Amino acid sequence: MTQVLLYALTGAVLFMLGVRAALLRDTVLPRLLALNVSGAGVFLIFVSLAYRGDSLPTDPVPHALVLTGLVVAVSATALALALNRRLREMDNE
Amino acid sequence: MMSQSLTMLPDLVLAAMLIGLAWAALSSDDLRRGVVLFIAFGLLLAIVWARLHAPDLALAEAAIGAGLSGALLLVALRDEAGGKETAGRVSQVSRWMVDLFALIMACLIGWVLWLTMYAEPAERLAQLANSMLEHSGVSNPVTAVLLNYRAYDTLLELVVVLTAVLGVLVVGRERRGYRQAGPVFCGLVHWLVPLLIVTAGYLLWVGAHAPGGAFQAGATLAAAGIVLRLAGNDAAGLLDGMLLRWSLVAGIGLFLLVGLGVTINGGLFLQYPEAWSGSLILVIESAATASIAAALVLAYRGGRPDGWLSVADYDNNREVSR
Amino acid sequence: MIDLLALILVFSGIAFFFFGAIGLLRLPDLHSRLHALTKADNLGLGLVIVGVALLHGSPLAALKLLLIWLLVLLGSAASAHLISQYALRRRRQ
Amino acid sequence: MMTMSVWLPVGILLSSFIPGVLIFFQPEERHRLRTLLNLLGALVKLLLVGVLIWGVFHEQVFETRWFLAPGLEFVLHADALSVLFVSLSTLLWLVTTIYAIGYLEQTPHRSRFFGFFSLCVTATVGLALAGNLFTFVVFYELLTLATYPLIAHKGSPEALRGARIYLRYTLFGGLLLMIGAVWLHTLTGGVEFVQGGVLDQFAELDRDLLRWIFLLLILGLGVKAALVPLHGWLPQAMVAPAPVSALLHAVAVVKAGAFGIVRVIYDVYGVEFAAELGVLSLLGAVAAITIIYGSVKALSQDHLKKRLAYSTVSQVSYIVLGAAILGPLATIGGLVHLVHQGVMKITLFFAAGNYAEALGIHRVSEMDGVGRRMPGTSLAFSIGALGMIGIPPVAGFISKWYLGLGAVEAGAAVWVLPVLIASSLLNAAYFLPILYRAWFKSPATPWPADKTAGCARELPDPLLWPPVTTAALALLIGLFAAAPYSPLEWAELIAGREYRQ
Amino acid sequence: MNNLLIWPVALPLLTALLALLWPRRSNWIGVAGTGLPLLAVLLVSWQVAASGPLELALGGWAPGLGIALRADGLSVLMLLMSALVTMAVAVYASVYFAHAERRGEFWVLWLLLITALHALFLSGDLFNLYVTLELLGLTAVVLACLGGSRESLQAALRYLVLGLLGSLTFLIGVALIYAGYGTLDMAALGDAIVAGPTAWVALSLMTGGLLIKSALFPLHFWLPPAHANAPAPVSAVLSALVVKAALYLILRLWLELFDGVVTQAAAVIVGVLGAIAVVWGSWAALQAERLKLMAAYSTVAQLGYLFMFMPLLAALPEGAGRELALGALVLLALTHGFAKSAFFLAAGIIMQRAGHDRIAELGGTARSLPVTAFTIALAGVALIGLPPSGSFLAKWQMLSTLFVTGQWVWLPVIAVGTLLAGAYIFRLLGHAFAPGEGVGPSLSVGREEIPAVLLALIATLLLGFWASAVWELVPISAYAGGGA
Repeated sequence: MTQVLLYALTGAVLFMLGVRAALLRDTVLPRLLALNVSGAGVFLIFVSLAYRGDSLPTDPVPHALVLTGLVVAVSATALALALNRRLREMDNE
Repeated sequence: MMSQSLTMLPDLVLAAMLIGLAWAALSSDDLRRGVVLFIAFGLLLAIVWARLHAPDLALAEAAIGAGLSGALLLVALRDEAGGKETAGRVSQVSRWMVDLFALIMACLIGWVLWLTMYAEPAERLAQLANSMLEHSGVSNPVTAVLLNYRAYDTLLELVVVLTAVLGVLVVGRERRGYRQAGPVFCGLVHWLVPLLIVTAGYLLWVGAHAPGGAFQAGATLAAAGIVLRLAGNDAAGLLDGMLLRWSLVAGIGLFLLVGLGVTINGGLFLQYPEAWSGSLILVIESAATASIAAALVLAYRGGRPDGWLSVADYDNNREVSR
Repeated sequence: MIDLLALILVFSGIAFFFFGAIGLLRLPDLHSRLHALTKADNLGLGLVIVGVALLHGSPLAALKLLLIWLLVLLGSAASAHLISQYALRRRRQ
Repeated sequence: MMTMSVWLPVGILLSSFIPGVLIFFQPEERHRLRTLLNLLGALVKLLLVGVLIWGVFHEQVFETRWFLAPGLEFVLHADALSVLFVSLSTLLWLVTTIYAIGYLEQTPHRSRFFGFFSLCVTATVGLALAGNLFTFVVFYELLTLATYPLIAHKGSPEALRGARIYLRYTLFGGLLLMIGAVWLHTLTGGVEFVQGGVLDQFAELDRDLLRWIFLLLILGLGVKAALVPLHGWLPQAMVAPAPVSALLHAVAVVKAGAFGIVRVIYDVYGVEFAAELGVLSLLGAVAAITIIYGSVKALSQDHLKKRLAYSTVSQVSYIVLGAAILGPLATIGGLVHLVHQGVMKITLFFAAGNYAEALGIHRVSEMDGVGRRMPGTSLAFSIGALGMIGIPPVAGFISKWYLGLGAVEAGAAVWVLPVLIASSLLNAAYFLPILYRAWFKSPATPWPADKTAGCARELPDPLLWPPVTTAALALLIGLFAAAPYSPLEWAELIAGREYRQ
Repeated sequence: MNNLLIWPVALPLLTALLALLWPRRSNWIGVAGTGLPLLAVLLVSWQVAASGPLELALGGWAPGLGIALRADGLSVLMLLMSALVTMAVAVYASVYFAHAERRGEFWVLWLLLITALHALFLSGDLFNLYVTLELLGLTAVVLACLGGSRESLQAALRYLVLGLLGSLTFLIGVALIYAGYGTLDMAALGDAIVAGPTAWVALSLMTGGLLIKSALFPLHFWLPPAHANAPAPVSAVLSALVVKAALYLILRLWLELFDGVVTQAAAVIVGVLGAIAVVWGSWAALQAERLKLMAAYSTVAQLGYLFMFMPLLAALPEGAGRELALGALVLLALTHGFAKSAFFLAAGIIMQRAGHDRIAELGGTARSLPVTAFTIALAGVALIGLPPSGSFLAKWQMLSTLFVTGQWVWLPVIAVGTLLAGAYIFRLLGHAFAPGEGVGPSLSVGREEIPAVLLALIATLLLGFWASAVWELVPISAYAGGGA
């Protein structure tokens, strides 16, 4: 199971890398990148939880959860980008 | 021992590349570079999903995570031009504090993961989910979870998508489109768009028993729309006016109506009759695909199209028509 | 025997990818980079796909793989075109 | 009968609450309907209180309970002490309403005023009928809320300032009271007001803790009772319109504080138990200091309402003093003063309001010869003032007499009698000069603002009769102190029940 | 047979879709779509009060594999608050937005917000909670930027980004829970979770995420600009309901799922932060120059009170004492919900009539808008915690619990907070009752004034006199470990 653990730990590292960057950057786009990386970290943890070796069938529940999470993340990113764009427009007006 | 570390090698490389790419994307001062690195990160992640036997996710990640997010971020770079960046300086002390905090949290999370995963593969819901598969109406376990066991999550997730798109519509007008593409590109598009639509249809249909499903199909369909917009079709293949509204509503509406409909003869909410579940799921997924695609394309267009009328517009139209 | 052929095909495909990547890194300007990348990758992917189709053996799978290749071909052609057009326009301005 | 015993306390509250709420929604110009509502409410309340008096005298139980939360009950309960306060406030509310209708004629925001006025009386009556400490705290805070808009009524910067100061003091006091009440509540599991007190049953409780809680409660109540040094708001609050001042000083706010102190000593701690704890002597000392301090301050005020305000500071502490001396006679003195002071002080404020209204007189120095110009008002003022000094046969004498007797009975004559005598002398020193000016000096200058020139009588009826009535009442309850149902009789009844004789 | 539980979620969702399809009818679709779930919620409450917790296994799958909706006392109380507040605000909004250009979108989002709130209060599955949290966050963000001003957009964007950080942090906690216990069903988790590293780390992550969303000091900074710059009906629900949703989840986690895992030290940390929030928020409210900003800071302070209950709750063993404190907490949260929404609606009326909400220039308001001034006064009474409001009872019980547990240290905070609240409310009332030009000619009672005053009356009278229902409902728990 060490591979799975490796990925799970990578997920934890990615999550905290993202959180760290989200806290340190103060412009919107880098923050969104950071949050997306964080999300990827969480998803990686979920997916490594699902993996049970090559012989056993995987656990489909975390996969579904990640799929849901992925779509939610894209939606939120799209909204944030739209807000950001409108603010930029106002800056330029 | 040797052999084990050999089989570990690709995983180690993948993990290291993931972290390296993430780090590079996040620490880059050049936004464009950061975004491109992030897309690469997403694609690498898709490989990791495949490696971890999650082909549905690999597809979704490539299409949605890296693909559409990437497209959204790239097109957002256009907006950044001309805007004033006010990058405040973070003091050294708080930088250290944040680093320390992140390190501690990462260690704690890692520790818990170590504790819970070092043992043999845990059962969790895997067995249960797979054993109920025959009652779910589909043979792809991920689709079974998404549209049957945890269909309610998916319903709400579609609502999340709708909300985000409404937000995009409310906030401002859409971006300027692109100039009409030249003959070469138009020729390519002529081939590419139908192919993408066919692919989306295939993904939707195949989702019942193999990797694929509404989200992957919707994203692929949205990709077709984006290609159209790049070629100069400002509407990106979307319908206008009322039909646009209907296409946004279709997925959730049908989902909800099916969910409520099955309660009429005594079932619980979303409890499909077993004989019907396969077809019901396909119907729901088809509608959802259309809605997801419409939503994603609208998000890419970045705002309210001119054809999206306000209540006042409708009232005025009525006056004009009289 | 077929397996061997398939393997050779796959590995030569990978080699194309490899050279494409080197080209991306080493060539001087955008257009030549694109040139190296698309040519090498499309051909590389084609070789890999033929190899995989041979390994798989069923005609249906081969058809599917062919379609994938077609899709990628079109996709990369479109994106390469867009990138070069963009670069061209930028240079003109 | 069962239902009546439940509904009577509620009815007494509603008889002013419902008119109050209705009045809020009346347009400004519908003064007839408003007057009708006001008077109807006051009369109904008077009627209901009459029934209550009769019932309580015959030892009937009037009680309403409403479960609010685990351990918290809203209890209205009529015992002899509540009846004393209820009847005082009901009677004086009627009189003050009539006075206020006359006083505020043609001024803006009357609907708002009378709305809050009615709520204020509702809160006061609620205080009187509160059957446990929790309910008492509820009405104590409600009283604050209802009186704030009355003090701020004029909306002038001074009025707002006075109201703000009032609020600062009372919110703080309310908070202390609440903390003390919750603490006691937590220790005992609920504090019902029971004649003779309840705390002596909790032998296991730490005595020091009970002393601290007593301090908290008295501090909280002392703010409204204007005990020195918590009296600062009272002179500031005199910016309110005269009927409000009358109500504040005679019935509502200061009385609520004094009544609360009486409740805490007699019906929560039990006067014997409180004496055992040793907290009464401290309270007595504070009361004595307040009595003297208020009188001394009153001496130096030229502003008539301020002089009356400091007089209130001093006089209300007689009640506290009575409660702080162990023994039935002192109790009777304190309790009866609750009524007597109210009747006399309301007379004085009515009169002061009349002086200001008719002639624009605000200061003592402007009062030369006013007696001949406004004989009715001045006569009433004089009776009130003489009563305050303690000259028989006006009611104030009775209170002081019983306080003195009580002090002798309790063996506290050494310090109480000098305080009483000194205070009476001081009272004389600040009231007699006013009477002298009013009756024996001739008006030297024209009045500051004569609004009654050309009228046949000194004032319109609604302004003239309230002070005359209350003055007569002060005289009557002094003269016929021994009659049945007189305040003195009633105070003796209470004292009898408190000391379980 | 318990399909009843889906209606509070399905009805607003269905009507949201209708409003999207028929924008010109959106005004009344919106009001009807708010009223229908209220009926459903009343039915659910009646059922729960009569026969205990309800459960709906969605899709007929056993909870664990499937998702269960559950209604117990706590969720019913929150549902009632959200259904009643949204009903009143919807009536108000139908006037407020009567001629707004984007009212079609407003009503859709409004109904989606109700969907999200109800889904959250009913959800019995941790991951589903994450989805509802995100949905709630996104609807709230979009509604908050309907004002369209630069400040409101900026505040909304900040709110969004922080909300995302919060929900991701929550989600990684959920991942650890799934790793450790192999299920997401909250009832099963209530039995399974035992003290240990997994539970501790997961709980702190989830709590951390929720604390961002519920704006506990020092994570509060996003709240005042976001709440103060949104349109009044939106501010009302943001302050009254949306922040409460995160608080509700914290209660669920701390008292039911992770009962026995929470250490006193952790509870004290949260309590201290709450105490700082009380003092700081009240002080900032006192300094605020604008009415809505004052209300927003007051929300920070009021949330602080709710968090100050945590150390009290943690110190009490399960049983009557803890239920007493929990009931007080819920009562305080409910009272604040009603009072603060009334307050924001009244502020909106003043702002529409006067064109500004600068406190110092409100003289004459009481004359020209008596009902609105009355609403503010009533709501103010509840915010200070004076009788006969529900918050008075709640504070009484809070003080009582303080004495029972011997945690004296919080006493000065409550005292200072109450006095400061009194100061900022009466400062406002002083200005409103002062003479001045007012906000124009004297106006008759507007249709938008009635819902505001009704909300204030619920906070001050209904919750004061019928508070015992709260203590009757709170012990009805659907989760092992909580309740009796």
